[in-house]
Amino acid sequence: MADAVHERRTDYGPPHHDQFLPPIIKENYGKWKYHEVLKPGVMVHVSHSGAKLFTVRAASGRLTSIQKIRMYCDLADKYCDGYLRFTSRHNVEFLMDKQENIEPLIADLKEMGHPIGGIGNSISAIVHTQGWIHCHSAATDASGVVKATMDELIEYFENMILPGKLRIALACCLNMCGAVHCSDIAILGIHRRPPKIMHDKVKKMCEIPNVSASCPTAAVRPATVDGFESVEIIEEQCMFCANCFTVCPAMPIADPLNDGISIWLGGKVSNARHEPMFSKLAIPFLPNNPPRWPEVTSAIKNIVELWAANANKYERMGEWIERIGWPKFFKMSGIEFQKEHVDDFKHAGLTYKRSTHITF
Amino acid sequence: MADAVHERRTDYGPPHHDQFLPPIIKENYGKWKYHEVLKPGVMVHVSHSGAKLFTVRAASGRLTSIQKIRMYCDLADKYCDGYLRFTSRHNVEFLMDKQENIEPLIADLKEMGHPIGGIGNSISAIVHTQGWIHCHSAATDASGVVKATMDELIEYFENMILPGKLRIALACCLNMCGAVHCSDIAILGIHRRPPKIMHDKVKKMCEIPNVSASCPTAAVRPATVDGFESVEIIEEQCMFCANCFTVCPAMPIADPLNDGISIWLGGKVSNARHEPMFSKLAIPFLPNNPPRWPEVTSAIKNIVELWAANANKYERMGEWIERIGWPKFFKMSGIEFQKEHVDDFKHAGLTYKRSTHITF
Amino acid sequence: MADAYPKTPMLDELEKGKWPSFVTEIKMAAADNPMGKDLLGLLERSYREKIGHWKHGGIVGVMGYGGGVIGRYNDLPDEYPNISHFHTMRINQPAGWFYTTEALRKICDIWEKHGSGLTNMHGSTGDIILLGTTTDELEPTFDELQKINFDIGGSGSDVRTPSCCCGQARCEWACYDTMGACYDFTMAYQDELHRPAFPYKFKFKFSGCPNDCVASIARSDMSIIGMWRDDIQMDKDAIKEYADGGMDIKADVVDNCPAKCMDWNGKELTIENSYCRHCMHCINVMPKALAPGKDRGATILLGAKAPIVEGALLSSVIIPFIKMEPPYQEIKDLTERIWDVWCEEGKNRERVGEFIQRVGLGNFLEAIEVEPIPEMVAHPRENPYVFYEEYFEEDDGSED
Amino acid sequence: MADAYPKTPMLDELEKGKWPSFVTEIKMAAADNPMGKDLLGLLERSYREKIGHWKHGGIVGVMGYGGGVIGRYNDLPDEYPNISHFHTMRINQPAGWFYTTEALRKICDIWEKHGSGLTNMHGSTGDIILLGTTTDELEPTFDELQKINFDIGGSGSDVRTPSCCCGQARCEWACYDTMGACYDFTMAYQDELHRPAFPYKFKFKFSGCPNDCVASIARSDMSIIGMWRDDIQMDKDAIKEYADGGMDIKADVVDNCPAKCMDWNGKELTIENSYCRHCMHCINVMPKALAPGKDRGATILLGAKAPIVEGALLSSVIIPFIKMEPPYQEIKDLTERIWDVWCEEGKNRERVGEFIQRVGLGNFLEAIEVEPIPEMVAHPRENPYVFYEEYFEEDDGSED
Ligand code: SRM
Ligand code: SRM
Ligand code: SRM
Ligand code: SRM
Ligand code: SF4
Ligand code: SF4
Ligand code: SF4
Ligand code: SF4
Ligand code: SF4
Ligand code: SF4
Ligand code: SF4
Ligand code: SF4
Repeated sequence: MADAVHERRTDYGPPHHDQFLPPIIKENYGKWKYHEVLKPGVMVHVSHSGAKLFTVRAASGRLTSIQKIRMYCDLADKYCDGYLRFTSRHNVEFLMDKQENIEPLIADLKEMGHPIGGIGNSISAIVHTQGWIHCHSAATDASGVVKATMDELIEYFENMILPGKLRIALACCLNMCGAVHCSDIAILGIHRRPPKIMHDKVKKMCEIPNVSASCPTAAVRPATVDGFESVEIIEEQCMFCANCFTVCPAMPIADPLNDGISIWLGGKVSNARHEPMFSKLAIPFLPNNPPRWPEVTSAIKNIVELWAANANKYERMGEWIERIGWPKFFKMSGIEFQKEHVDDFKHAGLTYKRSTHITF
Repeated sequence: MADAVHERRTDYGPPHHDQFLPPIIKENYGKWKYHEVLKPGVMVHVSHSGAKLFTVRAASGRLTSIQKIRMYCDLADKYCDGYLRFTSRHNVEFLMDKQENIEPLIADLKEMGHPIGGIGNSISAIVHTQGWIHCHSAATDASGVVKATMDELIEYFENMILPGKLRIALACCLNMCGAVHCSDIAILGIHRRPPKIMHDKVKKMCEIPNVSASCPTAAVRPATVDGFESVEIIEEQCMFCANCFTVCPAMPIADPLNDGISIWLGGKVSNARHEPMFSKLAIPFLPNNPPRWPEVTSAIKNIVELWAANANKYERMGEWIERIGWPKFFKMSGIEFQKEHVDDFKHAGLTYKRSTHITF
Repeated sequence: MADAYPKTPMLDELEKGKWPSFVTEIKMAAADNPMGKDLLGLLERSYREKIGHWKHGGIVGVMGYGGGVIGRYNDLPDEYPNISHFHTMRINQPAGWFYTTEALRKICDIWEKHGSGLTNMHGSTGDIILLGTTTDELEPTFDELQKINFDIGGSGSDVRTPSCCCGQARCEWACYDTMGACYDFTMAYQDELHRPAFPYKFKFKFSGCPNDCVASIARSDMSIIGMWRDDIQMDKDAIKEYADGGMDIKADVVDNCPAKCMDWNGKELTIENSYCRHCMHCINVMPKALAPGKDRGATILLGAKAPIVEGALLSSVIIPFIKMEPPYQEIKDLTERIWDVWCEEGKNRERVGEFIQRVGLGNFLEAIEVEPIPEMVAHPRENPYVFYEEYFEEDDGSED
Repeated sequence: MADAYPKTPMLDELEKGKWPSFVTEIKMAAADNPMGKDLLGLLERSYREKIGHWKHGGIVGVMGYGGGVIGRYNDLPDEYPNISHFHTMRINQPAGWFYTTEALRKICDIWEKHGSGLTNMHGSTGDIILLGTTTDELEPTFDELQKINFDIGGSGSDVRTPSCCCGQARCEWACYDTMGACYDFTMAYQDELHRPAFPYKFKFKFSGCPNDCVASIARSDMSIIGMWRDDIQMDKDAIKEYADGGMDIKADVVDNCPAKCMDWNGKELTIENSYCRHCMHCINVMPKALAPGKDRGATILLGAKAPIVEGALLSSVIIPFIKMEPPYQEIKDLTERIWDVWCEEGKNRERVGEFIQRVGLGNFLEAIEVEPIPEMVAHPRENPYVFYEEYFEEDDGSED
């Protein structure tokens, strides 16, 4: 019962994690010796003390109802003494010291519709964003594209048959909340048409100098249109980043005819072997084709399979392409190379091919 | 005898090289099969026809008197049927089909003071520029520094005891006529004080708008000084490139107190193994100390010997440093790392260390 | 119950297939909650029209907090009145995303009563995202969250909710206590987290080793990544076991070492540790045989962000190695010096990484009183445009 | 004779040591020529004062030519009157720097009569540099050069004197006739070489293979580098000889292949040629056993230059492979299209490389009518700021 007169606190911060750690973790905190992947989605961590902690990782759609959370809780109560966690890629992990609980737990999870996997050399869940579920900025949906893509790639989540880890991320606009810029495969919602300006509203809703300043290419200039103090956009200078819209709601950029998806490849985050890398543009535009975005899912599947068939063991997407060279990749994948691939932003010159290291 | 009334021709171009090729080359043009380095400075090229062409490469100071050229000619007449050539690094090469001529030729060359070498895994002649011999822009001399440096490194010219080729170049100012920007070791003359402006002459000698426009950092601005239409320099924005001086002689930048030399490392041109690379700043400043620039020559010798002792076979300077990392290089060489090493020009951000690939 | 939902032929397609369906989740919530029903309707409409129906958010929030709530209104409120307001609350997750079922159930109960019943577990910054409620429900929700000790996370130009990998809780490679440090920093900067006062957002992420399982180097303004500086620990018997077990140590391990500092003679593995780049690869491949050294701490890096406005950045090294011991005073002092300089000189909406790019790393270091060291750069400058800061004058022997 | 020289205690130090001494050269010339003596005096003074004594050059030249002479005056003409003028003439060298002694002697004779008797063999662009004469002697010198068929080289905003490696004259790796091509281009562009009409200088350099022995990729606006596109030629017996001779083929060759496309099983060397990057390393190490393929031509690259103003550039690929057959029409057509666009839109003192950087490679390609291909880039863009050029309008089905 809400007590109306309890003291109102602020800034007390999150609950301390200690209270959420299962006893085996508390006892072996910082004492883990090694781990082994027992089978797809299942691993054991062994402590210097000899204790063994088993983890079962289950797929999550991230967008989760409280009903589903309660179902997870039921399972955690049944098999894991009431403990569970989520991962940095939004999967759910069940932690237990009883090896015999693994199989019944997996059976229950599968029954609930949650595949097991994502550990080791596999594809894990797609880090993603809000899309049409919640964001005003989206050039595509997030959850729908993710669902359709993961359905297509499910065998690579449930098995460990890839050369290395493959990380996919999706962001529904150039703000890149999914931080897709360093992913093996990035799915990026893009606009392709300059914002439409609601001239009667600009002055009321926005600070005109801020709006001009927000444009990375200085395409937005103050102007009086139809008698309204407003702004104009030099269309040839617009590259559709939507930064002006972020600053000024009177400049909507979303456009069903021209919004869509671009695909980026070869980024990574870990320092394993190669230093972290940004993803690079592979496919400049694919249409928004709900509900299952077949052009997107099949393009991704082709790329995954090309990599799987040709990369060396441990070679992430970007490491593989760097070894064989991008021309070779374009040839092998059949993706058409276009003007859009050629960088023209600040450091463009450094991306030109400044050697004769060429393949034929 | 000059004939005063002969027809004045222009644009006839250089003489065709055919007339300058020894018969063995003409006969085997495009038919060479392989070569072998017989000993330092001496190699043989073998043709598919079986013909053998011997080359002896002798050091040159590049600045050559006509007296010396005639001495070369005497030797070429004596041993090479009147043919010789120069290399892209300004050494002189004697070409012959008679193997027995090699030793007497070498003896004569040495007698003349021209060491033999520069072929294979050695240090060849230093590509360089005019310096105080002929250029108005010089921050240091060229020929003197080169002579002093090569005296110090002579054993590496006369022997093949290095891991790979080592190419040194010198430019006496940032115009970099020696194209030092891609050398294993680059010796670069630098100014460190803003130009002094001769306010009474600027307007007369120069186009003020061109002068302002010439400055990469926009440090030069039109200004009236002491009643003269002239320019002023915002000193904190000046990085001493001398581009304004190139455009306007009334802004001399050379300054005995502050001019000197910087040392750059790890560039390469060839595509062998690693793609071509730019040289990177190793030592921001060494004083001009004529006639023998001991600080410069000893710094270079130390670097050469560090590389020679630690690089793998075939590893050029830049490849070696890339493998071990620059922090390690600074540690091993004892060179102090300073603010000057940190890039702050256009693409500076890309030179920051964006990974945890760190050595201790 | 099913007929309570609006008709969603397109969304229904997304209930097919093996991956868990968000549509099913929404339907589960919608069964008890009118917000879910309207959300289904609106989303189906977006699918049909290929455009979102959310307006630019207004400023809504919870008393005493300057962030943590993302205001959201749809542009067809008459047709979808239950989600005419549909604000999101960002709730600071426990470090490492560990929960008891008890705590989770309490959150569910609150959200059942005060919100849509939909969540993201979790948002991509790491928060628990309570997805969708009305302005009126914000205070009551917070009121209940207080009682179960869950506080609000960041949004706007403030410290964002820090996050961390599970680290020593479950990982043998954690070079420091990521969860402890994450909690400590979160508590230390409650004010900065809850009251936006910076030029722009500032994110902390803590990873226990260079595998960087929270992507801190790509996604946080300050990345704290576990590191060791002594020799890699080796268990020779375990190496032998791997070899006997059929691992091709030359091909799988040695040839993939970016430092080329390993050797395998068929019997013995040797590492020239002074050249090791701490990439983790060899350790990743042979977890039973190799482990990070014993002298452990972290590397601190600065400045990662997404592309808007000046292009995406990765964090870059500011401290190659530092011991990680509470209260982490040296790192906090550094952080605060950085904030001071950035708040003073940073432009509006300029992330700290962009700020460094603009003023130059050298100048930035001077301002935050840190000496430049070679570990901070991939390589020294290539261009000769050096701003030497002093010169000799004729009349004095000293530098200007 | 020695006492005819001015006192040069500092320069004299540079007559010691094993490397050929330029001071000795100047003294040799000075023995017969007062210019040399004054040069010694002035240079000694520069050594003492640590500063040059040359003034910004004025415009001097030879009738009918807009370049090829670098005017030079010293700033102490009263003290060093013999070099008060000290202009340099750039003489177009024969391709590959091959000479007969007869030709060289004739040049010497001319320079004995009309100049300082000092030269650079050669300048760093490749010219024969006749170092130092007076304005009055320029025409007479040229007059005599005409008779021996040596013409003037480039300077200023024109085509600069092209240069090339010795190529097929002496090298087994030359993938085309560098000397022939260099001569052909030099002759084809005599007008452009002698009459500055560009925004800035334009350099051609021709190397016979990717070893690039004239540093064309670093030093020329158009770099023409030999290339093959079929398989590397292999002589199995010769490989065996190398192996028997003690070469560690795995360590020396295979492990250094940047494409990782070679394999050595202890007996046989295999190359996966479709991955070969044409770096030359394996061929360099085993010249008797390996050779470039038979389908030979060149890669054309654009845009190298020194740092002034926008930073140094390396050339980048514009044509990955082209057959090199006289009259090289396709390359010349391309060159002329490039010149047209650059002359039209380039800024004053903007090299073609800088021009491409400014307008963007994509736009530049469009202007010169070349299709973009992946070989032109090291990798596709990393930033999402794409200028899509068309969009659909509501009222039409077609693109705008
Ligand atoms: C659970 C989680 C941390 C957490 O606190 O939540 C985690 C846990 C582990 N990671 Fe990770 N990683 C987790 C996200 C990441 C991320 C971040 C991301 O994906 O956004 C990365 C960086 C990815 C990248 O580079 O783009 C990451 C890169 C690695 C790597 C390096 C792999 C590589 O070759 O590049 C390893 C080492 C390995 O797998 O050999 C690793 C290894 C591991 C180990 C084996 C560590 C251990 O001994 O416990 C853990 C299980 C491995 C697995 O999933 O295969 N983990 N790991 C995250 C699981 C996310 C998920 O649900 O899939
Ligand atoms: C004569 C000359 C060409 C000319 O027409 O003048 C020439 C001639 C040869 N070069 Fe070169 N190179 C010549 C300048 C260059 C340059 C340009 C420069 O130094 O400015 C380079 C690029 C340097 C760089 O990368 O910075 C160059 C990079 C090479 C390489 C690649 C070496 C590497 O590992 O990076 C080889 C291959 C080798 O040596 O294994 C090579 C190989 C050769 C061979 C073996 C080719 C052959 O079969 O004839 C010739 C003799 C080798 C030698 O000198 O060791 N040549 N060579 C030039 C001699 C200059 C001198 O006097 O020293
Ligand atoms: C909810 C979340 C996406 C998600 O579904 O998970 C999100 C959602 C929004 N982000 Fe974000 N960002 C979210 C994580 C990120 C991340 C990832 C991260 O933190 O690891 C990034 C990339 C890393 C970074 O910080 O650069 C990110 C980079 C942005 C940017 C670009 C910032 C930049 O400097 O480039 C913007 C635009 C802005 O700030 O102007 C942005 C703006 C937004 C706004 C507030 C839209 C706007 O323009 O005002 C979105 C609100 C959506 C909504 O209606 O709920 N969001 N945003 C993530 C926060 C959840 C959480 O608290 O856990
Ligand atoms: C003579 C020579 C140096 C030498 O001793 O060898 C030389 C000498 C001069 N160069 Fe150079 N450059 C010479 C080859 C180069 C090269 C190397 C090359 O061609 O391979 C470069 C670098 C490559 C390039 O073109 O970028 C070069 C890049 C420059 C620059 C910078 C140009 C740029 O775009 O960055 C300048 C300054 C300018 O043009 O404003 C310059 C300007 C000059 C001037 C004309 C000085 C000036 O500011 O007006 C020098 C005249 C010196 C004199 O008094 O004789 N010189 N210059 C070389 C020409 C000899 C020849 O014809 O064979
Ligand atoms: S990526 Fe863009 S559209 Fe998607 S949640 Fe972030 S700001 Fe919104
Ligand atoms: S969308 Fe981006 S590029 Fe286009 S006008 Fe707006 S801010 Fe400028
Ligand atoms: S590098 Fe500078 S000083 Fe030297 S010759 Fe060239 S322009 Fe003159
Ligand atoms: S020297 Fe260079 S930076 Fe300094 S004022 Fe002149 S042009 Fe500008
Ligand atoms: S970052 Fe390192 S310590 Fe943290 S979970 Fe990943 S592998 Fe373990
Ligand atoms: S951690 Fe990486 S760099 Fe260090 S030895 Fe292992 S593989 Fe090599
Ligand atoms: S560039 Fe190639 S062809 Fe020309 S000399 Fe050098 S190695 Fe021979
Ligand atoms: S030429 Fe270079 S890339 Fe090609 S096979 Fe030989 S070493 Fe490898």
